[in-house]
Amino acid sequence: MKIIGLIIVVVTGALLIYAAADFPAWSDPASPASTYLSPYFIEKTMEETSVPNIVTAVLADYRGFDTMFETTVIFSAGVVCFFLLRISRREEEEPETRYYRHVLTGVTIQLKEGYKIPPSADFERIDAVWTPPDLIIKTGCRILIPFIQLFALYVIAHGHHSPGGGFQGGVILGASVILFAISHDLRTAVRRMSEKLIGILCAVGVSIYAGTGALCLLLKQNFLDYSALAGVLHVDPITARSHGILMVEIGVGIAVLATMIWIYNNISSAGRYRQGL
Amino acid sequence: MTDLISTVVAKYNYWIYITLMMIGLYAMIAKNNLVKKIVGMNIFQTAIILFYVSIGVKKGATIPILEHGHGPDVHHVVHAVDYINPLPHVLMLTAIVVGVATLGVALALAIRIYNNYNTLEENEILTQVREK
Amino acid sequence: MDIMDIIVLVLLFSGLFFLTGGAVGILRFPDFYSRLHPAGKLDTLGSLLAMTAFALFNLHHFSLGALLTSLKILLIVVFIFLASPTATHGIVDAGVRAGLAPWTKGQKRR
Amino acid sequence: MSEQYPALLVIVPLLSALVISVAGWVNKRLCFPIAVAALGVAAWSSVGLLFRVLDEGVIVYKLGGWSPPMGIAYYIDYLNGLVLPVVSIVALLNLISSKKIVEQQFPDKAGPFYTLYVLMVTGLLGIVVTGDAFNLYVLLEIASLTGYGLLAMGEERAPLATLNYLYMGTIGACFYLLGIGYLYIVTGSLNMVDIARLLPPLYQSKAVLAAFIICMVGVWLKMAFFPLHAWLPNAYTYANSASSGLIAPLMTKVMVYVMIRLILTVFTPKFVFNTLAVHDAVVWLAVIAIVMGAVLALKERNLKKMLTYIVVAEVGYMVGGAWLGNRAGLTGAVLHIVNDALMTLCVFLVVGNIVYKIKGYAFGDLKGLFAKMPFTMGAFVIGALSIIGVPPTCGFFSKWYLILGAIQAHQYGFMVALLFSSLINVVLFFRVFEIGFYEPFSDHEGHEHHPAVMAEAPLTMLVPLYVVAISLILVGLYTGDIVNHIVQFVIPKGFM
Repeated sequence: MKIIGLIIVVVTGALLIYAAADFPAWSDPASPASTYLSPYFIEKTMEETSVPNIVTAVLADYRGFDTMFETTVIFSAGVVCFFLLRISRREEEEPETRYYRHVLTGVTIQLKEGYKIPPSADFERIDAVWTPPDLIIKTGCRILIPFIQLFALYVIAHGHHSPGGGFQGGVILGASVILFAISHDLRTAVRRMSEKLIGILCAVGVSIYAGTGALCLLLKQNFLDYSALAGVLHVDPITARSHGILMVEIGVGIAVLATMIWIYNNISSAGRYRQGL
Repeated sequence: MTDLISTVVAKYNYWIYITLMMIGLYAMIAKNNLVKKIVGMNIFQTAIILFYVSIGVKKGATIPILEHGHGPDVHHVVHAVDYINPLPHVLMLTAIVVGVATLGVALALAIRIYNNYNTLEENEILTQVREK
Repeated sequence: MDIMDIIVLVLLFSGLFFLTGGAVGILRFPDFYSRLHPAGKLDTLGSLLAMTAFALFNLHHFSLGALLTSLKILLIVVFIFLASPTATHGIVDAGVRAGLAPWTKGQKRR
Repeated sequence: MSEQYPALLVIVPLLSALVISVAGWVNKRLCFPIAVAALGVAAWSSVGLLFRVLDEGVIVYKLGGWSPPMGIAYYIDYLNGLVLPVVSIVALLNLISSKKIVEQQFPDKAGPFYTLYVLMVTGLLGIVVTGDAFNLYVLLEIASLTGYGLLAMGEERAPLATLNYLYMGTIGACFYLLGIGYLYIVTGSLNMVDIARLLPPLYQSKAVLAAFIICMVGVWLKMAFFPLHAWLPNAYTYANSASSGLIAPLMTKVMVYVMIRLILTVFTPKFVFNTLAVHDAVVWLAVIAIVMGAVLALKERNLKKMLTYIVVAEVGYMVGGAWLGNRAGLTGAVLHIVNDALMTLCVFLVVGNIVYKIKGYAFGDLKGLFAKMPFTMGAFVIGALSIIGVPPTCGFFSKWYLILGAIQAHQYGFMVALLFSSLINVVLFFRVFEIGFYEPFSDHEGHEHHPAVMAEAPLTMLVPLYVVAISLILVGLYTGDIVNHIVQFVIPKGFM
């Protein structure tokens, strides 16, 4: 296998190097890629969409259709992880000994199969291998998480004016929740943000994007033509495009946030929703 | 000779991406461990991202965020030569997301395989399959 | 070369010195826990010093914008000061929980 | 409303997939009807589009109102006008049939299953309808990712087979992306029609040559063209029958469509057949693909795996036909996309029914099946005859065009390979018939032979099967009309 691999690699590499002979040199301002479409985007974006960040404008407006499917790719990855890994409730809830912890005293209670304690603030359900979360990590994360989330919201909201947008902000937001799950344990994290909520948020995020596009369709314009929203938002068509971009960015942010957590939850626990693989 | 060297230097971004890509491809073909193959796959995808992003660079240009004042009266004249090509960045945002999604699915599959066979070495799995 | 430049240079080079020491330590130490020791301590201190140097260097031409930028850099410093030791501690904690025994004298490098 | 059909075709399944995923958390029983309704709308609008194309010619739909090449546009011409209804109808029929399989195999995961199913169809429809090279890549990844998820849900070996598919599929998709990058670097455009407009001065460029080779290798990887087919048989065999019934007929065919689209629209036949002139070599590769597919199928003692090797051979038919470089060959290839999607669906639905009832698909499990499941096996006979190429089933006509093309292009090797693989198919299928008809039924456990009791698959699985089986004959009978009204307009002017 190693020799075959080497041969394939050498042949492919030779082909690529051969082709690179006809490429423009690096950072050549006169290359076709820099002179054909990009001047249009650079010079017209501000007039046509009133968004100073050209990447955001191209991402969410000129090529907004790509981005919608990009969000769908993330969404489908989340669904695939859930579909493949999640152990169905029937298999999981077979008679097993349950462990609870009395939060105030820290006493652990072991219950024989079939018994359970109704959900209350005094008791939390824990895994058999549960150990108390480390104090330093818990405190450190507790200090950091609010700032991380604030920053994430800033990144989403300022996608028009600075590097950022829905994907980046959504990932940071998701990372903050994952940090919480790491610093405490998965059960606590899932209790704060249930599986059902995450699953629905994923779909809601993508629906905000696709729904904005479909709204334009209903307003007698082409799909994703945000200028159709001008009448609804009471602004001129160009500002409407800017607002439309913000709407879809929020949708992207929600979808990415939820999917990141969903993928983490499923992969880190192999679908058992308990601690550890 | 100097010609060749200047060509090589002027296009160094392509050589870097080709090298990275071939490392990834080789890892995907020749490695035995399934997770190492996934790592190779990621290197492979990242090489393509590097390639695209390097297309966007323009000498003497800055990031494609327009300088702008506040209010409707402020207008700046925008010259295309001052800003780098935004399109590759847009495309690569998509490709990065696709890469992350693929990585997630691949890891999920690897976990399923590990649960079934208790190993991630491909030859060990194949022996187990043959024994059954 | 005024006094500011000298302070910046001293800070920067001491930062780089600690970062290099951290890198050497990660390579040279014998096991998981001891390798995290330079990674946690020296990298934090090194980046703190280097970042402070950047913040000072940025104040060379004093203006409100430069001051804001320097404050942002100092915020990063605070963030690293919090996050880096916590992360290292977390990794060590995970190692202990997973049952990895620390290296003792006479054993092979791991 | 009809001017919005191109958008509806993709948007309705996408939105429904999201609704299904929410419904999976609220009420699982809602998932299936929503999925059927979504694919029904998609099928309706794709047929509507086909008729609009027949009336008006090429339809351009600008997404976001931006005109190409700035924005993304859909181009619907005769080629994808023909492929779209096939994709949506095949997906719809298999969906109806999959209800019972899902209830039997993973009832808890009906929500995510139907979500992924509908998303995959969205991706496939999007690939076929789009006119933007990069948009095609994104949709390709949607179809692939959901496909990995669907295929991995099966027997114990399914995840490993799917992971191998994932490696290969990712290399394929990345190669395609890289090829598009090469085209972008020399032309600066991503729109297919625009690239074709900008390319002619660059025909001698090494970058365009490399772009073409890389794109083709990527697409061949995805469609399992012979030396690159290794992932396909295992991935399809060990998957659950609901998924393999969707992916086996559609994924490879859609990739063949992409190949033909790249040849016809992006790189233009002038470059491929005149400047490059490697088509003879590719046809010979196709010959090897057909022969090897047939021979490897002969080796298998397992119905589903045998069918997957037939899929590999069929890919060889289509690639060979497209690369013959003449009118009859291309007609045969396009026609074979339609026919092969239906034929493969037919036989894989049969396998689904058999697995549903017998829980096995090795040759040993098929004993006495004609007595036990007469209707299923009746449809199997029709599907098998069509794959063999017996008139009046549709398989005969596309093969006829392919052979005609081979003779016109003086590619006698390809003609011989086609005839050889037909002969092998006869052997393959009559062996199955023999086991099913003559050997008495026996249980897995006991060896006592008792008279077979009729235990037919439920009606929701039989009805789609018979719709396909009858359509095999109908498409065969109306081949002349399809060729005269649709396929002949696919072929660009100046083609022999």
